[in-house]
Amino acid sequence: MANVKVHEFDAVIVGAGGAGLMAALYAGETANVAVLSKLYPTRSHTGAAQGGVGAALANMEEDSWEWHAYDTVKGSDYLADQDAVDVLCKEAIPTIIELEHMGLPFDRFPNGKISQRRFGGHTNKDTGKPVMRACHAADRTGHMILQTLYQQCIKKKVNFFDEYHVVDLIRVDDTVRGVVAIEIATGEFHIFRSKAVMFATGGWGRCWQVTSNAHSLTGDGAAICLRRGIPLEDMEFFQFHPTGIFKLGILITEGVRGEGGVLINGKGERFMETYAPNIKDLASRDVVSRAIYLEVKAGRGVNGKNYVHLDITPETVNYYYEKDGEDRRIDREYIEAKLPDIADFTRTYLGVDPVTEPMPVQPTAHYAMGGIPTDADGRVLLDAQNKVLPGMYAAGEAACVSVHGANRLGTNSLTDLVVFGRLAGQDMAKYCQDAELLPLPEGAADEVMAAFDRLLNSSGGVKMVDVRSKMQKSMTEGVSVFRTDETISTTLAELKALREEYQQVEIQDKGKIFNSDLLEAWELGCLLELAEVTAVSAAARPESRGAHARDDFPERNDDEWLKHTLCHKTGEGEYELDYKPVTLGRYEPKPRVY
Amino acid sequence: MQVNLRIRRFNPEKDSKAYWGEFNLNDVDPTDTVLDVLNRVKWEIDGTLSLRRSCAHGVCGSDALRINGSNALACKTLVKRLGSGDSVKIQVEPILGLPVIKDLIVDMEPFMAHYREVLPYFINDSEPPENGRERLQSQEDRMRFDDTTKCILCACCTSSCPSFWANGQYVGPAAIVQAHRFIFDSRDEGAEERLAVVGDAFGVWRCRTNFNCTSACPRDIEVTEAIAQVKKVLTTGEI
Amino acid sequence: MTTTSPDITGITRRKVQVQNNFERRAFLFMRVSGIALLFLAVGHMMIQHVLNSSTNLSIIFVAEQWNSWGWKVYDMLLLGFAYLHGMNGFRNVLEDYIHNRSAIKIINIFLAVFAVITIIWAGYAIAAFNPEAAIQAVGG
Amino acid sequence: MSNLVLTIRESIRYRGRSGHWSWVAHRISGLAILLFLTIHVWDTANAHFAPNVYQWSVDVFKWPPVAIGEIPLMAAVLYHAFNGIRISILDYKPELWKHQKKSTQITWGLFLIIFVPIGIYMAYEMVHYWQELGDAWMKFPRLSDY
Ligand SMILES: Cc1cc2nc3c(=O)[nH]c(=O)nc-3n(C[C@H](O)[C@H](O)[C@H](O)COP(=O)(O)OP(=O)(O)OC[C@H]3O[C@@H](n4cnc5c(N)ncnc54)[C@H](O)[C@@H]3O)c2cc1C
Ligand code: HEM
Ligand code: SF4
Ligand code: F3S
Ligand code: FES
Repeated sequence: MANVKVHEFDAVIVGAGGAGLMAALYAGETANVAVLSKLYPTRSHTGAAQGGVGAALANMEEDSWEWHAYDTVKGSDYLADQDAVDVLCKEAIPTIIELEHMGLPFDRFPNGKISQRRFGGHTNKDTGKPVMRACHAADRTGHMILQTLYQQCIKKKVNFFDEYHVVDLIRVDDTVRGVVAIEIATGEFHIFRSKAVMFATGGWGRCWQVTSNAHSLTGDGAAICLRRGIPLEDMEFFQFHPTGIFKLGILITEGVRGEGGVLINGKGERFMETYAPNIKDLASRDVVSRAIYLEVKAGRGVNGKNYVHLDITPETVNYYYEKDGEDRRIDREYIEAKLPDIADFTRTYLGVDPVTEPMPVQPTAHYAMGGIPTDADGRVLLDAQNKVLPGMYAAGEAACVSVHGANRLGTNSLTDLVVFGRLAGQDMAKYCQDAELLPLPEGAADEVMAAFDRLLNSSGGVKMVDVRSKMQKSMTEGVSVFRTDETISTTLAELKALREEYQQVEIQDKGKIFNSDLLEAWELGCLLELAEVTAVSAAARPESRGAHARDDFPERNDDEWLKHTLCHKTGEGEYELDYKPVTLGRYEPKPRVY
Repeated sequence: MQVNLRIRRFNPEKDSKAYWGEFNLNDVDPTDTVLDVLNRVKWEIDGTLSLRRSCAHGVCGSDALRINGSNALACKTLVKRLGSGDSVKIQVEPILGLPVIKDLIVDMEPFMAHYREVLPYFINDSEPPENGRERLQSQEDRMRFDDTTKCILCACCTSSCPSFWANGQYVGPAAIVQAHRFIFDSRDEGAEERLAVVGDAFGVWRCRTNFNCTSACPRDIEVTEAIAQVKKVLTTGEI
Repeated sequence: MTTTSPDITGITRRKVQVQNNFERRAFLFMRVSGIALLFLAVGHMMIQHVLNSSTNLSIIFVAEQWNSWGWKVYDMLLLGFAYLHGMNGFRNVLEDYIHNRSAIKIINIFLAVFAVITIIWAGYAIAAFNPEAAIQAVGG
Repeated sequence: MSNLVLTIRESIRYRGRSGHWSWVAHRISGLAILLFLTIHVWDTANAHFAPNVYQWSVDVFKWPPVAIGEIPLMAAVLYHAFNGIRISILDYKPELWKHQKKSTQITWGLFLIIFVPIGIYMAYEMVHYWQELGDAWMKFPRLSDY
């Protein structure tokens, strides 16, 4: 341990996205906090979120947090824990107001209040009609949240360790003692010794071929927890957004279809008419994703490839409006005004002008509903009995509270970040006041350093990119919008082989400074593990619920499967599943129809 | 198509001087981005190539590079926009004016230090409304600083500015954009403190309206206009 | 009910205290003198180089022009504005490249002194210029 | 000093657009005018202090290699003036910076429209004058002759 630098803090927060920064602000009020991030904080993927953050502010029309809670529970296919959902929806209101007081530049209504808009699944419970609940700042809500929180952290002089890659959690029995990180610029190992640790490291969409997620979203935090004896909850539920730009996965918001856009297959048919005769293209995310998948599988993709067209050109939209007997018509100006950012994306990346040409889209891996199990204070739970691991916290997409259950509602992730980020931060501060700084175990960083040494010196000649591509392909084929026993088993077998192959990955860069070759390889290890956990969890759930759609078990089975999955790692490639009950409340499970 | 790639390389652990590395790639899709091309080099040919990247669609600000002579985000620059025909020449260098750490990676600290100088955070110590709700703001007031809220701190602008190349003490366009975002926010009360920073000798006066910053900004922010607005506040005393 | 709250419109203008430092004044001076020079300097160029070809420039020509106080004042204004404007511009350029605080201080003092001497020297020459004496001196 | 080298080298290597080249041209023209102005001012003062020296220098200015410089000087003053006014206007009305490309085009256009005929005229006058001088046109004037 000679060349390992040791730092001491009350609390260490890993991840500087919306969740990590929110926690840092609140924990930092009384505790001495360090925020570690492998990216500069403002580069976290929270900045990519577009649509809005949900809170029942009722700035323009009647709304209540109970309605918000109802929508969330229904959207989750009743798998969400309703006590946590209540906290989410109730706390959302003061939290959003607080963000405004921090200077967040929300758009405004003419009356000067925060502007809100409609979003899929958010309704007035009395009328069943959509309600304006998504608070937003243009199409850049996530960006504004991230920037505002970072700005406040600078104001409060939070200790940032930018471009520090956390690679291990120091856990001794049922205590946490800190984390091990690599300073990317020097390649040196550092130990951050602390009373409390929080993981807010975001999602792992990079397990799949096509994703809206950043290159850096490799699920490090979840994987580290898994390796350190913490189970992962509900990993089979991963949301696929139906309209990502072909090949790139860049998100095209639901708003396009809200404005009349239609999905067209290779034969020029509006295929959603057959899958969801009533609401057609505006069916929920999981339904539309499955429809696209089936079209492509039946050879009706555009040009025989694996994509379909999303068409917002006035001719097409007006044609279908007329056919459906609707009075509305749209024109070029309307599209330019309503969807400027989408127009920019498609023009930049496809050279496609959405006003005159259809956009090629395919489902894109988007959001992890599952993750590190926590309670509503962000405290990490170790088992089905909800045993707390003292001092250990998780928040944001990496965590599973669980408020999203089997399918997350649009805008609820940003709400999740700020609400539970804040609560976890506050709880952490409280914890740090009473807790003691425990001694580091002997050679706390030795194990992970040895692992890195092995990785660096492996001479198997396998290229990392090959392993990663194979994993992404396998996950896309076996565990994506659709899965059956057969596809999952195939993927599991392939992942097992890839685990072997991964041992042979050879790193070309042998240096220390900015060795992204090495770190990417390590991240691939995390992805492989999470992919396997996802597949194992999915294989064991013989029902269809939310994002987990089993061709061989198309029905939801509340009698046996209204429960959360917990996946423990028991050895290399060995996992043990456990289940815990869903906390029900006001809203009884019933069939999900919109 | 074919891509002939020239990349400015420098590994402080091996090289005493930077040099040009050449790579030739076949079967590049014209709609691939420069980031895709660089990733291919890194993953398939030379794993030691170092660059920053994350979101891959122009919203995180990681991969500001100098591409064919001018600054841009690699992930927002399509190969086909750099040339047509069967073969395209692409030249990639680190951005200017910040110390190079390795290959395409520069030390961002001087840039971030200037960012922090302008007090880039909301300042309002008066009590929020009594009803516990948001402060009100008219849509017109909100629109005044809309453009400058889009900044992703990529440094494309600051590292394209000759005034910054000449003298790194100049706070640079990105920091002024941040100052503008708060100075023009009707809810903010820290304008005078910020104006004292950007009105200093190394503030806005160093801007010679060169406009490279605006041309380079991947978020299409009217950077020069924002700087001119701040200059105007400093000369008229009115926001 | 929230929907009834009144609309608020318009832009809030605020007055702020700003420091009137040298750079601010220099910035304004560059623009004001620039506008003055548009007439003075461009006018001067047009008169000297287009309307009168410089090929027939001689001390006689100068003597004719500086016979009137109108032209003397014109040229003195041109001299003052152009030289201060140019020297401040030169200072801007030098300050870009020379970062040593004390060095730049010395250079600035030198530039200022040089500018003042130049303006006084040439200004005096214009003011004191005596057409007849000058023409006699060159034996014209 | 390395910053000087870097800035000058990269100002030329950087693939800037209209605004960048306007800046380069503005700076070079301003410095060039200043250089000429300094010489010109000290020289013209001689009309009072040393008329014969002045008479000589007037002829030096007519010596073809120097005289030719008058045309670029005219260009520099015109360009610098128009561009300076452009900058002043845009700084006064910041929202106009949105149109900087157009404003630059107008500036260059105006400059060319005014400078080209003047430049041609000046060149014509000059050549005409040299023709009148005959064989002596390239003769460098000597101070001792005045
Ligand atoms: C394109 C897109 C659009 C979206 N739109 C919406 C929307 O409109 N509404 C909504 O509610 N949700 C939306 N979401 C979802 C939401 O944005 C994300 O779920 C959320 O931002 C995740 O935030 P986070 O704080 O958990 O993590 P992130 O913001 O992803 O941050 C992760 C942080 O962890 C750090 N990190 C990771 N690993 C390590 C490590 N090993 N060591 C150190 N640091 C590490 C990273 O540097 C980063 O700072 C969208 C998502 C995407 C991709
Ligand atoms: C003819 C009318 C003129 C106008 C309208 C004008 C205008 C301007 C303006 C507005 C600036 C500031 C530019 C900026 O801040 O970006 C400037 C800079 C400058 N001017 Fe002029 N000017 C004129 C004449 C002159 C003359 C006669 C000289 C020489 C003596 C001169 C020398 C300079 C120099 C050296 C600079 C600094 C250039 C730089 O910083 O890059 N100008 N001018
Ligand atoms: S102003 Fe534009 S170029 Fe500059 S840092 Fe911000 S986003 Fe990047
Ligand atoms: S490039 Fe530089 S000079 Fe001003 S207009 Fe932009 S900051
Ligand atoms: S990778 Fe995020 S901006 Fe290019």
